Amino acid sequence: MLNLVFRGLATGSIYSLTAMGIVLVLSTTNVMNFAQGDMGMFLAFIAFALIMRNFPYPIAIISVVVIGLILGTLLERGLMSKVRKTSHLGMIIVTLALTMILEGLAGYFFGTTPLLFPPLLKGPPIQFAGVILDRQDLVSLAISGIVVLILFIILYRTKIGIASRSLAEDEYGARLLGIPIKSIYTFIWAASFGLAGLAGVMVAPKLSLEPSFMIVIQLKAFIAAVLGGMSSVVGAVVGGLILGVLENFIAYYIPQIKDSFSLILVVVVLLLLPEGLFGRRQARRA
Amino acid sequence: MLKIEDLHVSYGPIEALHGISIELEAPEVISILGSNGAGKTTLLKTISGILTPTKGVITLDGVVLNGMEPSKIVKLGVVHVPEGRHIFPNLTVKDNLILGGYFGNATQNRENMEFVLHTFPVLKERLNMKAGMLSGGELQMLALGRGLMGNPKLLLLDEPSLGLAPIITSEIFKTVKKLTKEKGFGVLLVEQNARKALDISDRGYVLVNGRIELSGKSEELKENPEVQKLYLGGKNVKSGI
Amino acid sequence: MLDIKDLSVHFGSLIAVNTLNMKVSENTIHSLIGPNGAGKTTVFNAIYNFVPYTGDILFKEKSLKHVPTHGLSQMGISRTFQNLSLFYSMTVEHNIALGLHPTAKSNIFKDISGVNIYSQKGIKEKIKSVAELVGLTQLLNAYPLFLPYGTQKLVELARALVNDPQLLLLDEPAAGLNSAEKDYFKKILLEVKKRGITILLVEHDMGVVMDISDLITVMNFGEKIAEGTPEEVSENPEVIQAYLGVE
Amino acid sequence: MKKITPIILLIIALFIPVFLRERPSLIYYINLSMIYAISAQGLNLLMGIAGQISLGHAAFMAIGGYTSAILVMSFHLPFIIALIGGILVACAFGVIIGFPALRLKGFYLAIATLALGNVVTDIIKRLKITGGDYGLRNIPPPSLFGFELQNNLSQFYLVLGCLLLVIFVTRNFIKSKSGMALQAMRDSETGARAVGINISNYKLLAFIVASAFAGLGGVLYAHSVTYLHPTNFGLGFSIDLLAITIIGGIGTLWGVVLGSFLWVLVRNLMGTGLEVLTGVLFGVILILVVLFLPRGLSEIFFRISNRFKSKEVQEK
Repeated sequence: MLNLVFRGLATGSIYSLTAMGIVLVLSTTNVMNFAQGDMGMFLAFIAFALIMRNFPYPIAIISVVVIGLILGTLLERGLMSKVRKTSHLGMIIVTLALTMILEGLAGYFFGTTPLLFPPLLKGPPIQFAGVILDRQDLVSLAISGIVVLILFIILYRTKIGIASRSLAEDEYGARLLGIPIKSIYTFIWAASFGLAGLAGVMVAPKLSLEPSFMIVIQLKAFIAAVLGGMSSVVGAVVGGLILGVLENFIAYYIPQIKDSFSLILVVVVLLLLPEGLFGRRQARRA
Repeated sequence: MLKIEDLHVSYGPIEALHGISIELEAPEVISILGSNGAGKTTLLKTISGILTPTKGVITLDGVVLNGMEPSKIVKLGVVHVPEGRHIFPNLTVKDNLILGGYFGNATQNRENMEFVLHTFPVLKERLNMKAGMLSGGELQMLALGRGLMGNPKLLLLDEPSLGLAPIITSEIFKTVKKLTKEKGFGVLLVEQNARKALDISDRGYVLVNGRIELSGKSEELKENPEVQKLYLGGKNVKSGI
Repeated sequence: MLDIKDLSVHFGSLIAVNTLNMKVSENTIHSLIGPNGAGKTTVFNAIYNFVPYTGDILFKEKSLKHVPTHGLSQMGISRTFQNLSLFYSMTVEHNIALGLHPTAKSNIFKDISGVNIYSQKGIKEKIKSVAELVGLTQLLNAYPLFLPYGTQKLVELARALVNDPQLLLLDEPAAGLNSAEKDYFKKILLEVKKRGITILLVEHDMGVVMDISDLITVMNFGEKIAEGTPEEVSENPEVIQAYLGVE
Repeated sequence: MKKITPIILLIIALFIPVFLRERPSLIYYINLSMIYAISAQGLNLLMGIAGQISLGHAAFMAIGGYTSAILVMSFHLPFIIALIGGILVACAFGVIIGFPALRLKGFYLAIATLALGNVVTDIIKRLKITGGDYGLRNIPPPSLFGFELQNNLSQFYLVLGCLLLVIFVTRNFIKSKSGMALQAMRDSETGARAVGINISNYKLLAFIVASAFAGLGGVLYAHSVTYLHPTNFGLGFSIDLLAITIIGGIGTLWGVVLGSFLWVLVRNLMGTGLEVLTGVLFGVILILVVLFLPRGLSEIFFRISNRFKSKEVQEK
């Protein structure tokens, strides 16, 4: 029982990392980024290439995050700043196009045969009070925790964070206050792609590395984000954890529906609780 | 202080302002009157850098503003409190105020915050509430307070009375007048409620289809039969419409 | 014709309309005035079931409470909006034609066999006559986005009129019009009334309201504070104090 | 001139197989393109005319294809009945997937349709009658009035006929009362409701018509490819259909045909080893189209033909 919960939390923490990136971008720039997962995939491949060239793990992770930051900056400056002027549909399509490009490039450079990504921490699982935990799972849980803490502090306690949240609400109002919109958008995209890199490296050891390995995670991350109400990174994390635990229970007790369960769950939540499981109503009179 | 010379602004092929010239010397309140679509809001948007003029010059203390990014213009002390207020409803009142002082240093912002909360005590009570929960009058006070956080030299006020009960409008206008005296900034006031605007302003300009038709001291404008007929209600003067 | 009984609308803790009672009689121009936020547009939105309400709204003795929005035009009620709601990908002619949606009969076979019902003769005639009434005859093939704001308002008015409504709800039709356009609008509304159509008008422009209204209801803070002819209302002390202001 | 062009094009189209007799695989790809175009036309109606979005469109192809294949293989019904059955079942699922659209918009609708599309393929994977994870093999070719359309050549005419029918129906539908109502709804929901358009019904209608086209495409796909597997109809294929629609020209009548041909051509005829890069190529084209050609590649054709037209006028 407790085992199920903990393993669920570990799976959930993986969803959370991607979900946070999605929500971070959505809640500030109003773009639903369908390429978040694939950016993680791409960066995981780069990490893999570095590790294969005998770079130590921490260096590989750090460089992947840095590359993510750089790619995010380039993408915002070069593309997203222009796409924002088109429509909702236009923005969805551009991020979908990005997934095609990223998967194609990964396939071209790294091949489509699944690769085995070495685990971050080697060694036997840890036993603690009857619960068996993989070391890898502990790392991803810890990293999710740290990331959400950092993001929370940035978004709610710093000026640039408050300004980021204001953009999604009323970009015109923010412009009138003189908030440097361009730099903030760049900051957000860079941060979310840095997160993508982290997520990719965390997920890769659990699945096999191939151009499409993040698609499932991306879908689950969407579901986590919806559960969390789409508007706060904390919600995204909690949504991810809940989803992870629920899935583990379903897989254990009713394995027949484990694939469709989360998909149906998301549709039900969207229809019945559009603000997420614990989202509050938007604050607005009349 | 503020000097606008021969300002032309276009939306695509359509010109909205055809050569506007206005001068303002702080501390002074100037009202801009005119019917809907006369170009009043366009004028304010151009001063704050949202729109770029096709011709003409805007200077603040000799510094040319047109062509500058809005954020630079705000840094120079031109603060725009827009029509419809554009408060961030899901941010707290405090966060809204903090964003008003985006460029200030910490000490400055603390002083300004104290001043704003002193001026509008009701905001102090609501400091940690989401701004979307405020009433119309409170929202307008928050918008003004957020503007004050930016240390304005010049405040651009667009339709502050919109959607407010007349009593609250009067209160807000009184506060604006008082603040101008205390802080010594200039106010460019765009307002549908011409009577109330002229009551607190020193001078006024009447905008018709993107041109200045009339200008002068507020008292003179109030007596002007043309203004009375078009903006102060003509034959219904008695009931003040 | 329209009978609003004890209408109340709440948004959370905010009371937008509070036990409003008013009657719009047949073939009149009845204006609803009051400061912004007084609840005028909310009354329209209640009629259109855009907001939940308590109390009742009767149109020709029939309750509108459970009539869905799209059912109203069939009953003979149509409206215009404060913010235009035109179909910008279509010509003025098609914009007006869509006003005939409830009465234009079609079926699946017509839909897929290429019968364009809006270009049938009877319908074309109807569009033409209403275009003539509001003065859009020359502009039927234009796209509304490229027309001046005042003209766009006329397109919306034509769309509301083309299906021969009995009751026309107008939400701030004069807002944003210059004085010449306002005069033109007043003329059209009087002509519309002459054709036997009742008008309920929400309007800020007192010039328009005082000139053409038969009856005026004044609202403030969601409540009715006065009702009467233009003369009565403009001399009512309470109205002067709360809305018109004291000289 | 305007009236003759389509007839000339049609005649050319009818003779294509004759020219390509020696290259049956090429005809196969042409058939595939037309099948994609039929399915994408549904998405085109949904997005371009009704303003809704769907990221589960491929699932309807799966539903149509599987239904028809099962009807023929397990119930031994004639192809024409199976075809109609496939379309009807797809329509029924269209209603199901249309319901979220009544309450959801934009991104949220995209996610809901994406999820529902995945549910469909998951269910197909778990059922026995669909062959589950093994897929359905050896689906018989279509037969009409006792004639079995065995080779690509004969199938060409069937698919072409269906494509022309779909385009004809779409053209008429856009101009019809329902089509106008959908466009009104896309432009302004408030306005549409005010003129008496029942938004819910029309949104469902849009999803039903879109599913019908996808279902038809799926039926033809099943019987000409002769092999179905649930993973072929996942998100990737839905995105492909979306890309075809956008690249060809959303809201245009012939854009999807152009988009489909380009798609199949590039994907299948690019040198081996480079085919992984087709995604990159199309991704880039897609972004360029979104940024610079809101009406897709067919806009370029419009511009060229307009230039011809204006020349003609000048010469007169």
